[in-house]
Amino acid sequence: MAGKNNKIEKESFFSKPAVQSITASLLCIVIGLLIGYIALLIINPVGATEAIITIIKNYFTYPSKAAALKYLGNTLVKAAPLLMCALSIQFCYQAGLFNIGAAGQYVAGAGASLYFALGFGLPWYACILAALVAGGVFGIIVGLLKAYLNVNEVISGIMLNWIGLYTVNMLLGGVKEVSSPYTLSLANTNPSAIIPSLGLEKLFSNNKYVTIAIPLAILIAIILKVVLSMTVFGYEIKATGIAKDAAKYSGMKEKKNVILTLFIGGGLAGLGAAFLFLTGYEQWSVTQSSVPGMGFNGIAATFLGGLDPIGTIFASYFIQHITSGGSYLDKNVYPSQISDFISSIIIYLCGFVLFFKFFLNSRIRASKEKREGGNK
Amino acid sequence: GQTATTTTETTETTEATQETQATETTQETATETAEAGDKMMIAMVTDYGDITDQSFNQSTYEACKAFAEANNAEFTYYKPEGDSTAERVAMIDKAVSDGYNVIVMPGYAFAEAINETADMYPDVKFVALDVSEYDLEGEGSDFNSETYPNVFSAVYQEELPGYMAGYAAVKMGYTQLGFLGGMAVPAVIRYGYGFVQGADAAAKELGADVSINYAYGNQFYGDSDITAAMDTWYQGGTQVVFACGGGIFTSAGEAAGKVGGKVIGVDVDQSKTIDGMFEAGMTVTSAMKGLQATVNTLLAAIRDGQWDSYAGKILNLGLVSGDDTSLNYVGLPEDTTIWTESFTVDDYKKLVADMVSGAVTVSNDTTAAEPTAENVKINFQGNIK
Amino acid sequence: MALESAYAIEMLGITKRFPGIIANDNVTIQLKKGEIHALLGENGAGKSTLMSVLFGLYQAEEGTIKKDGKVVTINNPNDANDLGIGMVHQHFKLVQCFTVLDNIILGVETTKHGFLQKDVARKRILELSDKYGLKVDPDAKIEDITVGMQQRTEILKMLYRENDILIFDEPTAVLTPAEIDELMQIMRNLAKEGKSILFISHKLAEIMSVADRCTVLRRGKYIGTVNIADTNQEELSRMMIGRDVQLVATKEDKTPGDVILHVENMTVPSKLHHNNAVKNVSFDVRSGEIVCIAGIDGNGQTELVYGLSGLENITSGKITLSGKDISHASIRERSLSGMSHIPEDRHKHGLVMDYSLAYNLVLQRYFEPQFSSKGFLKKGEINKYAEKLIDQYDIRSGQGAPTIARSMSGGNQQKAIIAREIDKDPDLLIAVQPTRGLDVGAIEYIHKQLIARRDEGHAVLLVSLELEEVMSISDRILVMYEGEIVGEFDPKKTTPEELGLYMAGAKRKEAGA
Amino acid sequence: MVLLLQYTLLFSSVLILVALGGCFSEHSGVINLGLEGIMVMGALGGALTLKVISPSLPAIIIVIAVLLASTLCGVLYSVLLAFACINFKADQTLVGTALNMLAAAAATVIVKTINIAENPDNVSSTVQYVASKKALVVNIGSFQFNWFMLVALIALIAAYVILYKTRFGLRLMACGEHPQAADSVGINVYKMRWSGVLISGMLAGIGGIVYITAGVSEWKFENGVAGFGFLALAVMIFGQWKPLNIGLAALLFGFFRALSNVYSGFDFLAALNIPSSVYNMMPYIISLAVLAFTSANSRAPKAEGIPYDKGSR
Ligand SMILES: Nc1ncnc2c1ncn2[C@@H]1O[C@H](COP(=O)(O)OP(=O)(O)OP(=O)(O)O)[C@@H](O)[C@H]1O
Ligand SMILES: Nc1ncnc2c1ncn2[C@@H]1O[C@H](COP(=O)(O)OP(=O)(O)OP(=O)(O)O)[C@@H](O)[C@H]1O
Ligand SMILES: [Mg+2]
Ligand SMILES: [Mg+2]
Repeated sequence: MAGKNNKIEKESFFSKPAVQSITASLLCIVIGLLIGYIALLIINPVGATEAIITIIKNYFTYPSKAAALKYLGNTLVKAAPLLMCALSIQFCYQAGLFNIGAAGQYVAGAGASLYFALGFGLPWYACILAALVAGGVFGIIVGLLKAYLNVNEVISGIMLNWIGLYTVNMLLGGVKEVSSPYTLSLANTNPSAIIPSLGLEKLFSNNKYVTIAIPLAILIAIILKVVLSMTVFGYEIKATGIAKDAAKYSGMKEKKNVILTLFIGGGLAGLGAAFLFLTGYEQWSVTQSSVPGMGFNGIAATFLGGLDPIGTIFASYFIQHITSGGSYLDKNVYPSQISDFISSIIIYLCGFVLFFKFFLNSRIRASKEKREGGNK
Repeated sequence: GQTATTTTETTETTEATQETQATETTQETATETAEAGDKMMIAMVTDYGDITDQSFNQSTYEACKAFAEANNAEFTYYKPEGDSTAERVAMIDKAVSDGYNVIVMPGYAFAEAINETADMYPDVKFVALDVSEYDLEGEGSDFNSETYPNVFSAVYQEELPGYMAGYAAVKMGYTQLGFLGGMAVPAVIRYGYGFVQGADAAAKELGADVSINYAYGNQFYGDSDITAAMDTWYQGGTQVVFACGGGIFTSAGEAAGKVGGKVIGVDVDQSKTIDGMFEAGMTVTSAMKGLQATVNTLLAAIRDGQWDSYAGKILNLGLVSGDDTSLNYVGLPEDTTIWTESFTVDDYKKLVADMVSGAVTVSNDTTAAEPTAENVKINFQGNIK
Repeated sequence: MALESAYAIEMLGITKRFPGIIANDNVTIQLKKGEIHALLGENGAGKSTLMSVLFGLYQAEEGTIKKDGKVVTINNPNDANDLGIGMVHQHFKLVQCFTVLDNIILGVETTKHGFLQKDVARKRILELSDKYGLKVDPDAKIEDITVGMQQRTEILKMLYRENDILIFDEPTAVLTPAEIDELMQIMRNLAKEGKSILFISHKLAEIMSVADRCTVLRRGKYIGTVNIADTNQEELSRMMIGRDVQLVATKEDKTPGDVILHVENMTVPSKLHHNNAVKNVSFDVRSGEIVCIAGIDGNGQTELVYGLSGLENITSGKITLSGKDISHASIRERSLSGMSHIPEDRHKHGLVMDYSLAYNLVLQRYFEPQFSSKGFLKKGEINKYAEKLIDQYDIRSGQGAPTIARSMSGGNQQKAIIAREIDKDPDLLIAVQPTRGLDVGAIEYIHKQLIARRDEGHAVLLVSLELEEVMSISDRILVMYEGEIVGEFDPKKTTPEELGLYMAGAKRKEAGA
Repeated sequence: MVLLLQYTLLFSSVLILVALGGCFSEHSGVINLGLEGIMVMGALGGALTLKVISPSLPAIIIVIAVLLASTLCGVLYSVLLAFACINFKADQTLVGTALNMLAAAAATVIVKTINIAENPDNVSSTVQYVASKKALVVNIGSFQFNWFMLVALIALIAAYVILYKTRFGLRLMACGEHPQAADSVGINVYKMRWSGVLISGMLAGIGGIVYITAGVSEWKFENGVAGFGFLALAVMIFGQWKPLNIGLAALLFGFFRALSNVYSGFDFLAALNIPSSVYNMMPYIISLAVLAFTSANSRAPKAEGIPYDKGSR
């Protein structure tokens, strides 16, 4: 009797969508790590266990607590822009758009924020705004092409990624160090452009890159969650995404919504760049010849996060965590790309999540029907 | 005023905690190091490229490794997660926390990282390559030996071997030259501008009609795009190309091979690599800088307890002797350069002597966006990619 | 040789379950050789499912299928084809960008050294089309031809495969009256040639006219099989619904009031060709009347409604609604000005299929203060409202308000749209083919709703292809032909025959006035 | 001039092969965004073959061996796409993107592992194949003919014939346009889609090796294939999913790509003094402009991107 009740409880527990998403994501992570471990074993069985532990430990490989905290800070600093890119992709995905152009919008945001900071010497909030607008404009181009000329957003996004890269390289060539390809250092040129930390850095052994960008990114994720699930705007965006014609029929401005969605998506990715470059963590190198991977990694975080803004917070952190962890591997034995390998396996596995949920649900239903049939 | 204050404050606060942190770290590792005696623990942190970039990182790595093997020292290398100071600092922290006490860092990009870590780890010896005073301290530098008492850095006067190569090429009778840089980073630019000055000087001497195609590949490896550009050069008449940056010579060599063109190597004597890959006699000469010698010297000094004579200094390495070229940190390889009657090994030695004596001067000013010359026509093409 | 069976196909005791529903519950149907056998049932009764089982698209959990008295297993359409079973699906299975010929040969191509032999196929197709009077152009692309010709292509597909058991799943739902007549004739010809036909339709008149026998299903269960000669429409509908159904709507006379919709010289461009789809059309709809636009599909009715509702911009002319000029107003403004629109394509326009029923029920009104405040949705209010409509309009669905629209039956999806549009209490209700594909019970319900609107003193504009519907519920009929209104009629003073002449363009008179 | 022609043909060959790959996959109904990744894996197979094969073998054998290896790797890798997207109905854009990232990481890991095994100091992701690469080309005067140009031409003609003249092509396209219709006439949609994806794996795999051997004799796999797979997608769309149009589009794109590298050989272009960044952006800007004009009535296979589910109607 008790056993039966238990089973029912368990079933209803697993029939909750949130629980299913989390289970699925965890499963992806576990399988991904397992495959990564197998790869490590194949490369060199002797240090494989230690290597996978190193990846998982990331900053815990530092013996002192202070150092660990500091590098937890670094991981968070990089997780914030990743989260923003992921949110960008996610927001657009809700509206039925695959925003692979987030990578280029991120680049645009980097270009604008750094140019406003270094070229115009403006304070951080102005630079952040500039990044948002620049990313947004890149998004809008995709949106306009999509809404009025029916250009597939994936393709135009990819093209704009490259166009953005070359444009930003040219633009930032004006504010680079004289004898290096890096943009001028914010701390030396215009410290007012550095996002304030409001004392937050004290929690992370005074890691100077830790700023309010991190809590801001989380806040934005929560806001997006609210917007999508509880507001009129979210209702419209999702309707436009699922059924463009029905949205139009009901009087929504579906073209405007597509463009607006991509503007917001682009803005989010642009903000992401500001959240990294305006901490001074990284300087833009104007000789970059490939689009930074942040936007693409955002895809991973989005799907691993179960297409939910809150889930994406954790997913972004996780992906950054193992990526950073990869840099502590013994490079004489294991390539650091093992981390990328593991994260891409995880994204690949995310493709199976829908099927997994479907499978789970039909199992739950089948066993329920059986039970009900038995009760008859 | 304002700016300076803020910066100092930040540094102070950071220092405070970092010191505690450093002490903790050293305490924990102390036991280990004690057991190993005063064993040298050498760690190299790579620049963004990896240790097989056929150039900078690779030479440094090989030198360190060879030294460590010969001297029974511990050696490993770290590669930062990305191209940023924060990530370079992370690797230095990691190396120190792993117990390494000599950190070798190739590349001007390490300046900021040194800034952040040097005084945190006063007992660790930092050996930097290519990091200049200005990289570290900026324009208004008042650098002295106390600024970074545990740091040594070597900067090379790449413009000198660049000059030699350019001068030699024109003297050897080549009139249509090419300069293919990797990325436009300081060292590459210095090589390039030196190359142009050398060719310019020789053209003036000979009264020859010389032209130079000048471009950067914007990457340190060759691919079909760059080969296409090189094909255009060689098939358009270019006779020799100074392939200046890591693996980018593959494109130059590929294109040269089709029309019997020539290549000039960089950093180390690349004749074996390039000729081996394409055809014997392709490499006219190489513009070299003594990375490995520097690394060897420094590591040996540390081993022999002579670190103090280097600590705190930034040396601008170039020519030291007009007589014995083997003592110099920069130059052309005497054995493998394909000397000609119009430019013999003795001509080369005379050139070196003149440079040492000051009879020949080479400017190291790289502030201009494009190289200029009076007697040579420069066809500047910017970045190929 | 075993004993010849009288039945071409027997499906005995078929049970087919879908998650949560038994679509066919121990159903038996026996098809005699050379007969036309109708299959009748409400929406969702399981007709398509039963046919899909026969055609090998689904596998039944229980039951047997016999062909010529021998038990057969049909695991896929190939098996069905090998047994000579062919099917014209409710939604045509034609590749739009292929030619008629390509579609016909697809799956049974003749090849030589791996290359297609299209000339051989073309010859055979032309022969077949001659023999059965199925006119098609083998080299025309499907996307360029009429629905009728598409259907002939589907029929040729079966004949090309030498099928002798032909299944027609609701073949007439998409056809014009003339095309329906033509199809009926073709079916009779086919039966005469010895083919056995299974025919699904909701239109009792068609069944009465063409079928020999009829099997009725209700909620997945077998109700019975009757000889058409021994029955009538009333009995059939009673078998199907389980109660008496009023087949012809009744309404009281009413004098129309003020002009609600006024259309003056409206012109709407076409998406398909360079001509205008609607040319210089003028008419009025008054309060308390149902005006019906009749006409053969493709004569500009769709675009007329697009122009009125704002889905398409008009190029010239003027539209006023209750005195307000809405010629260039947005869709939303028109909706707020008192226009409701039951769209022709309920899946494409009418519903966000992956939204819940509750969300769909506020699709036109989610932004109103009743359902949102300060940009936030009032989910509680929305649900309460949905429950109210579900109750009031008897919308049936699995889980009530949270049911995803996609999982509802077509009839109930339509009910939801009607509930939503009527509950807005519009001055003008535009209903485009609101009963298409629905069973008689659902049709009765919808007609009642439309008439109730009229009786409450509102204006209704009905666009319908079905003359019977037009004749029975409208107060005034406008016939459209090639984008123009070619005649205005009082249903009491005209006949379907007269309307037919106008619809075909054989006659015209000036409208309005 | 000769150089412009040579590189135009070379870049076009890559684009033709990869775009045709995309074309087969999309005609079967599966969007293949993973072309870039498949190229990398194909390139890896080909490069490793070139590395180990004896350069003294007859050229034709080397060419065939490389083609086979690239095909095999491309096909095997595309199995990942087919499996996830066809059998498990995964989001095709997601899986394609994952495959791109995975290929870059996996190829690097594989090459590094091989290199370290051979020489502990060699932690590079570079594969060298100087000697055997010579077998791939024939010098005709100053024009350097590459056997892969011929392969691309053959692929182009074959693709046209297969798609429009054979039973397989008709069925394949039916699956991309209206899989339910195909299913109802007894065509196994899953099987056709698998074929489409595997063919795209084969073609993109070959495209990968053509790309990396087009200019140099070694390849650093960390660098991937620099967006060529995506460019090929643009070519495919520009070519409206039709082989012959794809051929023309590839020539156009290849021309601009080549021009951006050899423009300095043309005095009037060199005199214009256009920043090289502009030349570099050119193919992308042109793609975008072209797509803007051609997409309005795009003839993309109707059912592409939608997983086929036997049950749904
Ligand atoms: N693939 C499916 N999965 C789940 N349920 C299904 C599926 N196909 C049909 N059903 C359900 O089975 C029942 C019978 O559907 P079916 O399509 O056979 O009805 P029908 O009699 O053809 O209706 P209509 O007159 O509307 O065409 C319906 O309740 C429907 O919702
Ligand atoms: N995969 C499915 N899961 C659940 N229900 C389904 C599925 N496929 C179809 N149905 C349901 O089966 C029923 C019959 O579908 P069908 O395609 O015949 O539409 P219909 O109800 O006849 O509508 P229409 O009037 O547009 O023809 C519908 O209720 C539909 O919602
Ligand atoms: Mg049906
Ligand atoms: Mg129906």
